[in-house]
Amino acid sequence: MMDEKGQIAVDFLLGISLFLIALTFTVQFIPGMFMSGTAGESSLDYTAYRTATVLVEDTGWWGNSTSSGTDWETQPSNMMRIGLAADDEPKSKLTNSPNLLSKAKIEQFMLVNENTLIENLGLYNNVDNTHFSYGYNISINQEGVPLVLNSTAIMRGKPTPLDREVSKITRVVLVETGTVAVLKGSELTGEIASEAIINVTGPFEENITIQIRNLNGANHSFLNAVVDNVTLTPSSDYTIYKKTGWTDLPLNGSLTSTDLICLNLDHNRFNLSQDYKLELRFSNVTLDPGPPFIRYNNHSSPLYEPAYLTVEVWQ
Amino acid sequence: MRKLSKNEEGVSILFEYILFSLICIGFFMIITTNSDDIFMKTPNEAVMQDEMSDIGNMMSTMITDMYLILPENGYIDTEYRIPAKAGREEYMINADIAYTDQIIEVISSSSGKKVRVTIGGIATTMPINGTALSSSTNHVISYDSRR
Amino acid sequence: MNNKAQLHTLEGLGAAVLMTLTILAITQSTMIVTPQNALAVDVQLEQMSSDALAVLDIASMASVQYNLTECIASWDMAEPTYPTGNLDNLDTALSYLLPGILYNVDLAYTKSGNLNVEKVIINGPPSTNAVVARRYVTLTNQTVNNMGGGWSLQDDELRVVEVRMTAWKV
Amino acid sequence: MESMRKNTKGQWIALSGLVISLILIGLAALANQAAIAGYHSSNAALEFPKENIRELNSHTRDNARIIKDLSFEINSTSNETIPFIFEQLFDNYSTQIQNLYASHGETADVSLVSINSTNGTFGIDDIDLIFVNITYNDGSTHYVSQPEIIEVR
Repeated sequence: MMDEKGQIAVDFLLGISLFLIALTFTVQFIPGMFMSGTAGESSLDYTAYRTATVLVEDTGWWGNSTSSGTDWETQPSNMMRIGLAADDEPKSKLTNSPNLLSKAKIEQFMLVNENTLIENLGLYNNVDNTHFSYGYNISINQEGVPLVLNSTAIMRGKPTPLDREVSKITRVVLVETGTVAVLKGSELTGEIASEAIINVTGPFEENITIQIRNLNGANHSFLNAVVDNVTLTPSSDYTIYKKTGWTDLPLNGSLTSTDLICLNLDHNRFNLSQDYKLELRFSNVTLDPGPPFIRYNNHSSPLYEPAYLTVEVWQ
Repeated sequence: MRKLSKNEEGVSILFEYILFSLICIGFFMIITTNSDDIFMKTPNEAVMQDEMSDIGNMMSTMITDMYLILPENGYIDTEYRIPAKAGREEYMINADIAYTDQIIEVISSSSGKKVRVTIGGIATTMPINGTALSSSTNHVISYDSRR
Repeated sequence: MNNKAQLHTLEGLGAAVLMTLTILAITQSTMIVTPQNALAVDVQLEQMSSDALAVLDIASMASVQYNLTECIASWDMAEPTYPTGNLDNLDTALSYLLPGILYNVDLAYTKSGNLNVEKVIINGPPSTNAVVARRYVTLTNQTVNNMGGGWSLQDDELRVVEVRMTAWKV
Repeated sequence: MESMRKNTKGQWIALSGLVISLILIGLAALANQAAIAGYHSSNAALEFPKENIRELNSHTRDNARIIKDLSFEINSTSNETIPFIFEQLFDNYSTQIQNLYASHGETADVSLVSINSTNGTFGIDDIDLIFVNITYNDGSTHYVSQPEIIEVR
């Protein structure tokens, strides 16, 4: 065994077999490499798209053996389909207001049982007759923060995982966040010329907004607001701003006649089931004498604010 | 004998050949027996899974979209194009089970491979039915309020 | 000492390690294996832009200062010069709803049987995967006068204007 | 170790390992290309003209109300009847819509069927329902609503 040449064959053999073993594994890996990921995720994209579409554009539907309608939020036990679009005609299946979301429907949506929700929105995969629920997160956001309705943040599902591919779709919507009365300057009346009186009947779940357009005057300004002879504190009881485009600009008192003045009043000030007398004090404004005074509740309509509905789905 | 045992070259070369051939034969045996699986079936399976779930999703998305704009009195029909083959096989789209299961099924006729797609809660309020074969030329989804 | 003995073994080992590492790198890296579905991005963009127009169209007075019809009615019929567009009301409303998205807006309408297409908001040349969203508004002389626009319609005339928005991601 | 450094022959085992690794990376890149270029069928779902049809429908609804208001305004200064003015304005609207849709290759048609009123007269509070036929065709999708009933009160 003095000659060491023999070793070369063994060495070469070892090398080549290592190489071949690695190659076999590699070849076996190739198809798996292409399979992973692609199939599942494209289907998730469309699941997210469908879920968002149904929520934003459909009114939902309920039905039992005798009756049916789109106002499923009043009939949660007979609910057949979930949709958030507002509808003023609950008997007809067709909605004419996609992108307009109803507050009552959103609130009921927060209460729907988890399994029913997954079943109804089709947020599951059916593999060999076994259901696999997808992970999901549905939220309505305003300026990046979940919208709060009736002191509940509108967000369902689990927090988005960071380690997984997530299919996400965002829709621009208008959400009913409370009520608003749009009043013209000429409609306002008061006992004193510069003091508008508005009767408000409580209670309210959300803050109430009063919007005044075309308030005429020269060098006029807003002084303060009074409820039943109690002067309200700015920023805690109410905020006053003017509307430009979608955004609210702070108002520092003085007004021009083209301003769209908005007054957002805290609903806790009107939390009893009774009449409240709201006085809005201005300076240099001449209003028609009353009574009659304007009643907020007769002029109020739902207030819709822009928001983003986001649906995220993952495996 | 002394001479023979002194020179080991012949043995080492013989051994080298034998071992080397054995390893190579082993390797090629593994590759040949698995080649159909590795190079044909698995990629085809992957492609089919992809395409079939894609097609199922297209159907489901189209039905959802269409449902949302249905006329109260009238009809709507839309043509769609689907590839004639998924992978190397023809397939059938089956919506007949939609009423009970809220699902659209894409089945390959030759291998029996099935992909199912949910359709987002519409089936419970509107009966959806029909089947489509990938090999036929015209594909239409239609709705008529008077039917 | 003859070192040759290990040489081929080391080579084989090196090759094996190299291949295994490549496989690992490819399967582990999500960037290569799971590509961003370009189509899904398009769907999102198309949805957002038609949503924005729809929301602006259906918004009531309490939600936005001027809705789509009012914005269009206020147009003074003047050709904008890049980069300053016209219709600031529309521009601010849209840019509020569509953060991170650029858009051009064209108005198309028929006047005495001819189709006119005018640019009103220009934000630069659209990128290759831009999408188009459309919405229609009807103007009457009253809506135009309320907003002080330059459409100069007859009292008994109504004009349908197509608001054509080309949107793309920055 | 000295001999190892001196040995500059082939090293083809390691080399083939490198070559195979490179091929693999190329294949993976190719697979990505394919994944992006694919999904022709999903594209069809995108091309479904949902927004166009809905907009045709909802804009016609809005427009019926605008036309109603406008025709009463015109009626106060002319001696034409309300239904006549309404019909003329609606025809005018229909032509404009046809032209606008035709400019992007779609056929859209809205035509007035009838104006319904609760008691046969055409006062501002009497007209309640407008029947309109709406058709839309973009080559692959055909939509017909006849009649579309529009509440204008």
